[in-house]
Formats: sequence, C-alpha cells, structure tokens
Amino acid sequence: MAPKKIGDVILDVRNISLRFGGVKALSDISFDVREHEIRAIIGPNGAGKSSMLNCINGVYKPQEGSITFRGQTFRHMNSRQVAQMGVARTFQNLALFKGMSVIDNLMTGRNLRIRSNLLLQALRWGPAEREEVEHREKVEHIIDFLEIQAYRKTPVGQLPYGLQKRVDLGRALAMEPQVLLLDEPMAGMNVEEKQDMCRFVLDVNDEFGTTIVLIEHDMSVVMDISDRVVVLDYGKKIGDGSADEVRANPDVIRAYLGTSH
Amino acid sequence: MFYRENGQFQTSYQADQQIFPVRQDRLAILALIAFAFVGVPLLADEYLFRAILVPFLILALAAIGVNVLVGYCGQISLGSGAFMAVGAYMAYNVFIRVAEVPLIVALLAGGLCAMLAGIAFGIPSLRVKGLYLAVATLAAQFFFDWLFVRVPWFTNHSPAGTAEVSNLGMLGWSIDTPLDKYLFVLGFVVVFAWLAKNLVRGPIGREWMAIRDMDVAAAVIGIRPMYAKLTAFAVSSFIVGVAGALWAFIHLGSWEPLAFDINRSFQLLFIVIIGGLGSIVGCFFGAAFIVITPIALNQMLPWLGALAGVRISTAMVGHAELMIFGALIVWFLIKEPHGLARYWSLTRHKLRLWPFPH
Amino acid sequence: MRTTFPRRLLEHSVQRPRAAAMREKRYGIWQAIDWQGMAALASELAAGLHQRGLRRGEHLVVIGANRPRLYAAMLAAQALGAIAVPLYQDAAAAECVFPLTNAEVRFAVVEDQEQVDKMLEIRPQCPLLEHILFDDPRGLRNYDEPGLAALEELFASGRVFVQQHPDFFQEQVDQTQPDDVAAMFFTSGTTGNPKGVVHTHATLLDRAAAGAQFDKLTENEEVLAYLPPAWIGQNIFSYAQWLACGYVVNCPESAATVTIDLKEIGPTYYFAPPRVLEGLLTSVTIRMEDASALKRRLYRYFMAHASRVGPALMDGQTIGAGDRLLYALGNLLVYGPLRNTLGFSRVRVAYTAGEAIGPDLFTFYRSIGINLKQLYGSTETAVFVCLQPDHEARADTVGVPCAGVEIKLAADGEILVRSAGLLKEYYKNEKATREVLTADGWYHTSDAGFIDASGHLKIIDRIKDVGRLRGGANDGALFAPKYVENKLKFFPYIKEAVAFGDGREKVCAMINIDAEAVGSWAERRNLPYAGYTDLAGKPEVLQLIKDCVEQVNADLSRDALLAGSQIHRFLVLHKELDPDDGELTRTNKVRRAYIGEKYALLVDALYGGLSEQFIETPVRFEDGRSGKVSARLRLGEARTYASVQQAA
Amino acid sequence: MGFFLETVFAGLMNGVLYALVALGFVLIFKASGVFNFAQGAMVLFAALAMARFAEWLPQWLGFQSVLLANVIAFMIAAALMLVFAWAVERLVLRHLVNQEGVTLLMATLGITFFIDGFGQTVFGSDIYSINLGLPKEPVFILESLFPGGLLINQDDLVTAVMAMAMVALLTLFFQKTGTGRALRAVADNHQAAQSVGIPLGRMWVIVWFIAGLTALVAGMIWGAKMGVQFALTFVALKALPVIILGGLTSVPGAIVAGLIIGVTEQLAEVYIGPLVGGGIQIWFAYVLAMVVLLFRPQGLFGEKIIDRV
Repeated sequence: MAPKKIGDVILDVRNISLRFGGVKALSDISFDVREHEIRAIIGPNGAGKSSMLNCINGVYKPQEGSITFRGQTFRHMNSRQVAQMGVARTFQNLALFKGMSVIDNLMTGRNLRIRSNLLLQALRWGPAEREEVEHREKVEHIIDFLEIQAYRKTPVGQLPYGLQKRVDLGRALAMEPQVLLLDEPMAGMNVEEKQDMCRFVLDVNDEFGTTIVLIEHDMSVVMDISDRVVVLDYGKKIGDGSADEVRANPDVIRAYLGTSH
Repeated sequence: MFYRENGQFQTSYQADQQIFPVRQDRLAILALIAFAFVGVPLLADEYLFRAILVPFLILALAAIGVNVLVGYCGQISLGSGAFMAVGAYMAYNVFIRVAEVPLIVALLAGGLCAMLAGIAFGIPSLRVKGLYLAVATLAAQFFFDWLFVRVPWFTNHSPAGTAEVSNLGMLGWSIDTPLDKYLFVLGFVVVFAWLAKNLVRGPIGREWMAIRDMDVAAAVIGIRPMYAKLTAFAVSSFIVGVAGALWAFIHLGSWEPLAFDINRSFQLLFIVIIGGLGSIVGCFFGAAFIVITPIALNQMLPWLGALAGVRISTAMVGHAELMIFGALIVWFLIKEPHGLARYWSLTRHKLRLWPFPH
Repeated sequence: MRTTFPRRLLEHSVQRPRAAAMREKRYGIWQAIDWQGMAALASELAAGLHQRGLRRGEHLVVIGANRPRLYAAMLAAQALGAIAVPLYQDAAAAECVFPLTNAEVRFAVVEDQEQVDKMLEIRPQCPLLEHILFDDPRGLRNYDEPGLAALEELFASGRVFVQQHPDFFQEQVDQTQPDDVAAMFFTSGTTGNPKGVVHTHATLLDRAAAGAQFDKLTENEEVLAYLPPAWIGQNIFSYAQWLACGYVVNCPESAATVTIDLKEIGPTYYFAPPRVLEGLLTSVTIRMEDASALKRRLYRYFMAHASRVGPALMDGQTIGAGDRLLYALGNLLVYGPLRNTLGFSRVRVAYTAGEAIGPDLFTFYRSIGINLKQLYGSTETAVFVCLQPDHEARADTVGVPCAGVEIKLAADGEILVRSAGLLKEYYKNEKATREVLTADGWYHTSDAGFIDASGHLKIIDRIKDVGRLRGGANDGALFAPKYVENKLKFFPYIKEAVAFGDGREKVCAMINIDAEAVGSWAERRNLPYAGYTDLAGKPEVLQLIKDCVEQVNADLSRDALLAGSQIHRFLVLHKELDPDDGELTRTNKVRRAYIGEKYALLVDALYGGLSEQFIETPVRFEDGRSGKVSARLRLGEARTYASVQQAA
Repeated sequence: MGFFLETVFAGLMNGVLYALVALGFVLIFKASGVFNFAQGAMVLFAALAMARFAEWLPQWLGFQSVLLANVIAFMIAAALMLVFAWAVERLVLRHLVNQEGVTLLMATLGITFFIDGFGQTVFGSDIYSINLGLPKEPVFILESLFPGGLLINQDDLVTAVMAMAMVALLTLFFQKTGTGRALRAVADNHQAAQSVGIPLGRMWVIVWFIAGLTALVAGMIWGAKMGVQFALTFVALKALPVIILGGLTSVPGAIVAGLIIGVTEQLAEVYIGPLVGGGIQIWFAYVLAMVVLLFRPQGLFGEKIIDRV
C-alpha cells in the first residue's frame, strides 16, 4: 500500500464560540483540517460536535471566532457560499427529502451547477434537457459507487435506515465537494452497516481525495479510519492529535469514563 | 394487468427521464388527449360544456398553480382567489385598453400581473414560516377584493362595477359557442399542464420540494430559500392568474370581484388537498370532484330527503355541501394526505405488478 | 462450424458493424457495444496482452461476473492463440490455487478489487502469476504490487500499438486454427482436484451451432447473462452461441438487480437450472399469498385451468374451443401479466438442465405459456447432446439427440456419446481422459439411461448407483434408486426417500415426510398430532404416502426397463434424515449405504414382511445435545403394476 | 381632537374584542401548535347558538325574562363549545399529532367549513340579534375638557368591561390555577409535559374549550352590536393579523396587538379611507401585520425562532 499524501491546511477554525441565548454551546474552539485527511471530531453526546459543523457550513452564526477556508477568512459562513466553495455535509438525524426518489435526492446535490433558466426548464428545451442528462450521469456514478442501484427510483422514505444514510452521503457526494462534513454517519447502524459505511468513507477519501471531517460519539469506530482527532466535551476542546495521542490523553479518558462506549 | 414491460429497456437518460417512460402509459395519455379533443366534442352537450367541462378545466388549471406553491413548495396560500382576480382584471384592462390586442396576449398579460402581485405578497415568506404566510396571503385576498370593488379604474368605471368582455376570438376563430370555449380552454390546460410538469420534475421542481421537505438541508446544499420560494410564488400566481383570466373571459363573460372572493381561494386549496398535494394529475381529480359533488348533491339530497319525508331546501344543500367538504378535508389530511392522486398511483402500481400485490 | 471465435467476431463486425453485440446495464441505462466496438475492444486488448508477453498456447484466467470487457479479454486471448480459463468469481482464494498452478497461468484478468485481493493472497502459492489485470479500478488506487495493472492501461497501449500495426489483430486471428484449444473449464470432481476440460474452437462452436440450428436461433435473440461465466452452461449461451449466432447478450447491473434487469430486457432465449426456476416459483407463491382474496381466487382458478390445458397447448395439441377461450381469458388476466412480471413475456425458447426437474415445477412454467424445455449435456460434451423439440417437452425425459450426436448404450446401461463437440482431453490428466474417452471417440457420460418409446433419452441415475435385482419375479432387472427416489420426492408430501433393492428380489423404500406439507394436510383434515414422530406414525399419513408410492409404481410400470424397480413395501421414518446424524451429505444427498446399515433393523423388517417394527435411534439436536427417539413403525404394502409395454 | 379621541375609543372597543379572540387563538397555538383558522367560525357558531337559544327558550319554556334566557342560552352555548372542543380533539387533533403546522392549519380550514355548515343547518342562516338588555343611549364625558365632550355608547363601555374582565380572568387562570400551569408546561414543551404525566389530550380539550369561551363572549358582544350573521367570521378573522403582530405565542402580545390593530385600523378607515374609496378596514389590519412581519418576523412580542439541526 502506498501511503496517501496529506496536503496543507485547507480549513482552519479559530476561537469559535457559539451561544444560544444564555447557553454556551461552543467556547473558544480552534482546530485545523489538512487537505485529503480524515479528521474526526469526537466527544460525548451534547459535547457540541454538531454545533461545530453547523458553524462551519453556516447554519449557525458563531458570536466569536473566524473560519478560514482555502486562505479566505470569514467571521461566519453563509450556507450557499459554503456550498459553492465545495463543502458538503451529511446529517446526524437524516435530513433527506422524504417525498423524492433516491435519484432526485442526489440530483438536488447538483442544483448549484444548473445553468438553464426557468423558461428552458419549462419547455425542457435543448440545454435544459442536456443539463439534466449530464447531471443524471454524474448522479448515476454515485449511485454505482454507493451500490444502491436496486433502489434508484424508490422514494427515500421507504428505504431502511442504513440505506437512507447512504443516500444522505450520496447527496453530499453529488456536490463533488472538496471537504465533506459527516455528522455521525454510523449512528444507529448495525455492525456490518458500520463496516460498509467505513469502507465508503475511506473509498471517498482515496478515490476522490476528498477531505473529510467526521463526527462520532463512538470513539472505537473512528479511531482506526481517521488521521487526526479532535475531542470536544461540554463545548470545550480537550484533546487534539493522532488517534493514539488522543487515546492516551487523560482528559479524554476522564470525559469518556462512565460513558457507555 | 395491461402492462407488458419486458423489452422496454432504456438505453439513454432522455428516454429514462421522459414523463411517461412506460409505453403503455404514453399510449394511454395520448388516447386520453385525443378523446378530449375529438371524442368529447362529439358526445357532450351544451350543458355539459358550460356547467361542468369548462369550469372543471379552468379550476384544474388554477389548482395546478396552487399546487406548485402549496403542494410542491410547501408554502400555504389562502389568497389564490385574489391572484385569479388580478389575472382576470388586468387581462380585462389590457384587453379593452390596448387596441387590437390578441386574446392570448391579454390573458398572458393578466397572468404576468398576477405573477408580480404574487411575488410582492410572497416576500414575507422569505422571513417567516408557513403559518405566518397564511396571513400574508389573506392580506392579498382582502386587499384585492377591496381594490377591485373600490377602485373604479379596474372595472373601466362601469356603473355596476361589473367587467364584461364579448366577441372573443383568435386567428379568425371566434370563440362563442360552448364547444369553442371548451376547446380553447382545453388547449390552454394541456399546454400549461405540460409546462408545469416539466418544471416540477426539473431542477427548480426539486428545489421547491427540497425546501418543502427539509429546508435546512436544502440550504446546506446551496439552494437559496429566497429564490426557490419566490419562483414558486411567481410560477404559481402566473398560472393562477391565467386561470383567473380564462374563468372571467371564457367561463363567466361578465363578472364581479365576488367571483374571486376568499371562498374561491378555499375552493382551490380544497381541490389541491383532495386531489393530492404535490401532484399535477391530482389537480384534475380534485377539480372534477369539486365541480361534480355540488351538482350531485343538488340532485341527490332532495331526493334522499323526499325518501325520508323531509324537504330539503337549496340552502340546506349548500350547508350540507360545506359540511361534507369540511369533513372530507379533515378525512383526507388524516387518511390520505396525498389525496386522490395517491389512489391513482397505487392503482397504476398494482396494475404494473398484477397479479402480485407488491 | 469450422471456424474460431475471433473469426466469428470479425465476420460479425464486418457484416453488422453497428448492430449491438452486448449490452451492459451501467449507470442506470443499458449501454450497448456494437460488433465493431467489440472487435475494437478485443483487438486493442489483444495488442495490450501481446505487449505484456502473452504467448500462443498459454493460459489466461478470467475471473468475474458477466462483463463485456471480460468477454473481450477471452476473445483477445483466443485471438492470440492463448487459452481462456474462466474461473468462478465466488470461489475461495484457495480454490483458485490448483487451476492457476495446474495451467501454469501467468495472466489473470479479473473484475475488481475483491478478485485482485484473492489473486494477491494466493500469489505466494502461484509464483508463475505475473500479471493481474483488473477491469474496475475502484479501491485499487493505492495498490502498487508488481504486475498489477488496469485493463484500461492495456486498452490504451493497445490502441497505440494497433494504430502502428493495423493488421496485427487480423494476422493473429488468421494464425489461430479451429482445432486450437480455445478454452478450459474446471469441473470440480467429487474427489481429488478439479479436472480441466479442454475444448477447441471447433468443439465449442460445433455444439453451439447445433443447438442454435435445433431451435432456429437468429441474431435477433436477446439473452441475459446472469450465471457465472466459468460454468459451461453460461459460457455456451453468452459466448459460444453468442458468437455463433451473433445475437445480443445483456449483462445485468449487479447481482442485486438481476430480477429487475430480467424484467426490463425480457430475454427471448433463456436458460436456468432447476433451482433458479424453483426459487422463482416460490417467490411467486409467496407474493400471491399476500394478494387480496379475489386475486388469489382468480389466480388459483386460472392456474388450475392452465395446468389442465396449458401443457397440451404447448405440445401443439388441439383442445376444446371452450377451454381455449378460457385459456385466452386467463392469458389476459393471469398468465400474461405473470410472464410480464417475471420477465418472460418474450421468451421463445427456455432451457433447464443440470438436475432432474419436478414435474409440477416444469408444468407450471409450460402451462403459463413459457416454452421451457430440457436438455442433456455436460462440460465434456460442450452441453448440447439431447434437446427437447418444441411440443415434445416432458419432465422425465431430456429430449432427442441433436444434429451431429450419436448415442449408444453400454451393456450396463451407461450412455455413450459421440459428437464433434467432445472435449479434447482433461488437461494434464491422461488417466482420467482415457477413462472417459474411448479410442474410437465415444465419451462415457457415467449416466445410466435409455431411449424411451418416443425416441427421447431418459436419464435414470449415475451409473455407479444403478444396481440389479437378484432373484424374485424380475431377477436381473435394472434398479435405479435415485430415479425412484426423485419420483417420490416430486410429491410435496415427501421430503426424502431412500430406496433399497440392489441385490435383493424387490424394491423397498424408507420415506421421510415433509413436516410442513403433511402437517398442513393433517390440519385441513383436523387430524391432531404431537410433533414429527407422532405425525409420521399416523395410519392416515401412511395411507397418504401409500397413494404417492402407488402412483410412482404406476408410472414406473410404463417403462419395461424400470418396471422392476416398483416399490413393493415402504415405511415412513419416525425422524427426519439429518446431516448432523450423518444420514445426509452436507449438500443434503441421501447416504444410502450408511442409512442401510444404521436402519438395518427396518430394512430387515421391510424385507422380512413384518407389518410393524419398534425402533430406537440416537439423534443429535441443534444445541449439540444427543438423545433418543423411538417409535413403533407401521410398514406399508404398495400395489405394483404389470409392465404395460415392451422396452424400446 | 374630540373626534380623534372618539375614533380611538371606538378602535379600542374593537381592539378589546380582537384581543379576546386572539387570546383564544394564542392559547390553542401554544398548547397544540395549531394555527386555528376556525377561530372565526367558532365565534359565529357560538354567537348563533347563543342568539337562537335565547330566542327559543322563552317559547319552549314559556317565560319572559330576557336576562334568564340569555344566561341559560349562554350556558348551553358554552356546553356546545365544550362538546365541540372534545370532538375536535377526538376526531381531528389526535390523528394529526406531530404533523406539520401547515397540515394542521388546513385541517382547521376543514373544521371551519364543517361548523359553518353545521351551525347554519341547525340554527339557520339569517341575521339574528342578541339582546343583552344593555343601556343603549349614548353619554357625553369629559365635557370639561372639550367643547361638546366625547360621545360614548354605554353598551360599548359595558361590553368593553366584560371583555377586559374575561381577559383578566384568563390571565389569572393561567398564572394561578394548576391546570393553567399544566397548560403553560404543555405550551413550552410537549414531550416534557407528557413525561411528567400531563395528559396532552385533555389539555387540548381544555384550551379548545377556553378558546370556545372567548369566541362565545366575543360572538355575543359583536352579535349584540351588529347582529349575528356570517360576516362575523371575517370580523373574527382579524384575530389572525392581531396574533401575527403580537407574536404567535405571546399572551400579552395578543392583547396589546389587539388594541393597536383596533385603533390603527379605525384611524386608517377614518382618515385614509376616504382618500382611497373607503372600506379599507377589510384589509388594513392584514397589510399592517404583513409589513411588521417583514421587519420583525417573530412579531412584536414573540421569541426568536432558532432552527436546530
């Protein structure tokens, strides 16, 4: 096996603090993500992991701190802008478009690239049709990649949980992101579903060289697939480094003591 | 049962993405359209055209517009009637004030004005969630009701406040007999249904549904809620506006604002709910249902009453109608949120798998 | 057909360059490769392989599902005079070691990462294996083992090479002769290492053509290639006959989508071993159970009618107008839709082979208007020996010898075959070859059988299992236990059957009831029972089985040759035969001898003419504990029939 | 000046009633997340019941006292509203738990139609009057301040007081009684409320009943002023812009907004109306609410909405 090469910092989060009214969800979090690496953010439930992602892709606006992406620094992000810059994400508790088929869910991931105007779309004329086909092809490659060919036209609502998670990932991949934020991709899965998901994450990482930021509350899952790990607890960063370093970190051990993982 | 799909394999995405990928469906729909254009005129009589077919078609068209907004984009609207009114009155003004303007142009102009109005009143939807929107659209309803009553310019200062159009026609074809009207409207409806279908199954349609199903996720994949919602409002009120113009010009001929009051808005909403939220074909089912039920009730109830020895006044029929629709709405929302269209697609599905149930 | 596969390819690409050769469902649509494209693929790949040093006469293994590029690889290899050796994609790594070493394989063309990993795993044992060429690069980006390369690279370099040497491919193809070895198929013998069955272009194409001519196959057939290409059956249908006829072979999208793809394509020429058909029928039954009462009644009614008149229709007999009308109605309401949902609407010819097929299963398909037929053949005979002509399909025969086949029966009843399609040899196995191939070109099928009155071949058993009756009424008569047992097992009530008779004066049988079928039968008669043993012991059940046995006897009596094998006495076993108790093999075949010893008591009772026998047997339960079941068994007498006709 | 104050006062009169209806509205929204479009219909229904029974009872039971008739009629109407509340919970709400707001809203539309039809079938569809026997003759107050003083209708005063009393009562009920607290708990968090054993179903019945009462009182007062007729529905619908203005979930918001709208629309009608052809009362409140929405989506008093992901 050739070692995969990790590039320089692509995403840099500096001193992020986030409050909901009085509640402090994140306090002064800083960490960086390098190109092509798999970066895990772990921590017990309610440690503020999801809030962190939501700050990165502009769902929440942190009160303090800054986020630097590819050299551009932002006080806080704006969802569309983030998407345009090539950051995609999946959601912890599935946020699929229930009323739509697998294909259509994935197609929405391509919408940023749609050029043809409403009139053309209404007439399904030349360019509109061509675009549709072009994107469908991309989407089909992802369907093939995630091995969900048998379900492409099923409404996602009817799919079992494990598959819905895959579709969620697929929708993110359809954006051809440079950075992929995964919010507990293995939550609520059985063992082999978890293994599949791990395989997909790794494949995404080395097939497309996508940088991956991965949230898990279950240490065991992520430790062996991620290059570096950040540990959050009660909105504070208590550890950062390679899997082994983190495992050795006393604070981390303390945070995880008693928690059933 | 009638499906024979072996050998109907798709070798291109175009083929796979057409509206009716299955041959039997294509044939069926073509047959249906052909029948509507040729068969119906041979069979139907004046009453059928005037009292059922024409209103049915126009309401279906309006419902398509409402469905784009409510069913596909998930934005509630209680003001569709108002946008129909805008369509009707602006088309009217274009028609009488611009010399030599072709009928079609007038109708579309009405639609465009409705579109602008729709966008204006849709703006709050950018800031607020569905519930508040209900009020914004009500605002539209009451505002326009008032506008067309109180501002005489819109009714061309006609003393009675009624607008009236006559000797309509296009390309030398004068549209006066009920049959002409039916064919004219039918043409409109077919074309618009097709356009609408293309929209909802295309990129913009997916944006609308994404906003409807999970707006946060939609935003995260780069869909702009503002753009999606406003386009929904625009397209919706355009179609509704055109429908309004047709309703006024073709169906009524002369009309008052009352024709487009809040009850019209409710009626359209009911068509969409009963017919099926998020389904174009559902609009036709719903419209048919709404048009036929009252007529049926008018026939049946007195007769039933007579059986029971009670005489049923037309007023009572009206009230019964209200109750029945009210109950139906609740029933559908509880039992089958996707309305009659759902039953339709289920049947089709079963036919495809026949004799298997799943 | 004295030619070679690559030549056929070129002929097609000249005659019908734009016609589809293969379709592969990839990325949601059926992507076609026309003959010209196929030829291009083959020639480029050939060039690529040539550059990597693939020599005439050496072997190249191909491992993977049905993929056009893998078939192209076979063509390329054969064009270069090399020998394609398809291996089962689901075989364990260890199982691949023998073939690779045995055939000194240097080249492996494989489908994907899974197969690559296998090859890398066994590389230490197969030092000769130099080149591992994969079709799908997924997950292989970071592999850097020596000799590992993507087919794509070969296509690329090959393309360049072809431009420089436009005539290369043609020259190579011309050098390859019909009698050169084309392919080798490994058959796993019951004992010892698998044997490599060597076939030349001529042998395979000869049979392929014979089969095609028999059913008048044209270039317009559609075939779905869904079975392992390493199995000669699939290989004949989706390779040899594909090139012989030039029809379209369709490759499914993935194993998970085969049923969907089958429905989409709707093949016109279909092949399935009985177990596949069995599975389909089961799924039909299960799905129908969830259907509404009305549908179920409709279905039952029309299926009943179908099984009554369907086969007759299929056999081209004329039936009453009323029946025909009813059948037409059924065709509209049930059969047609059923064929459609199964994917058989367009089937013109369908074959099953490999094992005996139950009459019910067989009639089901024929009665709903699918022209399902049986054929007889094996890897060594390149499949086509006997086929059933349309209108002459029966469950218990395998049809008439097809063009170019001679059949004769050895003294012991073994079927001998001679045709231009026989194997050349077993690779590097003189001894085995000599065992099956006589000097004058007869192949020993090691099947026992005979030609029945209607000229159809009937297979009765493996020759080694066939015995003789000794003494009694039909002394010396043929005894085919498996044949008899199969006939019994085709009854839903009978799960297993063991027939004895070799060296005895009459045939007796032990029978295992099917707990489920008989159970529900008992419930319908509200016949109370406590557990298997009790149920098996019921006199009513004995009667039920008796009827089955007598039907079998009646059936057997029709063949003079087998009339002797009629079952005189039988019993219903008190326990289920079980691999855990060593009574069945792991593949659930009865171990007759072992059972004979284990239940000697019962055997003696059967032959001793006892009417009852107490027995106690140790059993091992799922949880590993062992215990005893005991019962007092009743023994049954079955009516036998006089042989109705003389042997053909 | 005097005229202005009179207008303001008239506005306040309506405002109180708007507030009252809006209150019922807010209750329902807080407790069951339902945007109850049927509020208007409820007002009409209640008023119809009240008016008709007050008319029928004396005939049936043969007594004269208007007061008695009104009291009993009020009780019967109240009882009807209780049945109605129960039916709504039983037949509609419990089948639509955890549905999106829009769906629930549409369901209430269905309810609206049903009770409109039902009410008119049972009680007839003409214009009926409610006679509360209030002093009609106007009085002049503050004559010391202005020339001519202010012209005020006594019944307006009384009804205003009644409405305010009702509002005060409700507020008390919520702050002090256990049920009130339970309701507030439900409003704050359904799951939590359920987990501490508050029966959601019954809570819903209660709020719908209370809303019914507010509707009844409002209906009664309006009925007394302008007669019981279909138009009441639309008057009552003014509660919608009111609560939007006040913020869907805020009780004080509803009250204040009610007054604001009452006054502003009155002023607008009087001072702007004539310039544009009058009758702008129909839409003024809505447009006002809409404009507010643009700048304060959560309304004047509502709390900010945060989307959790």
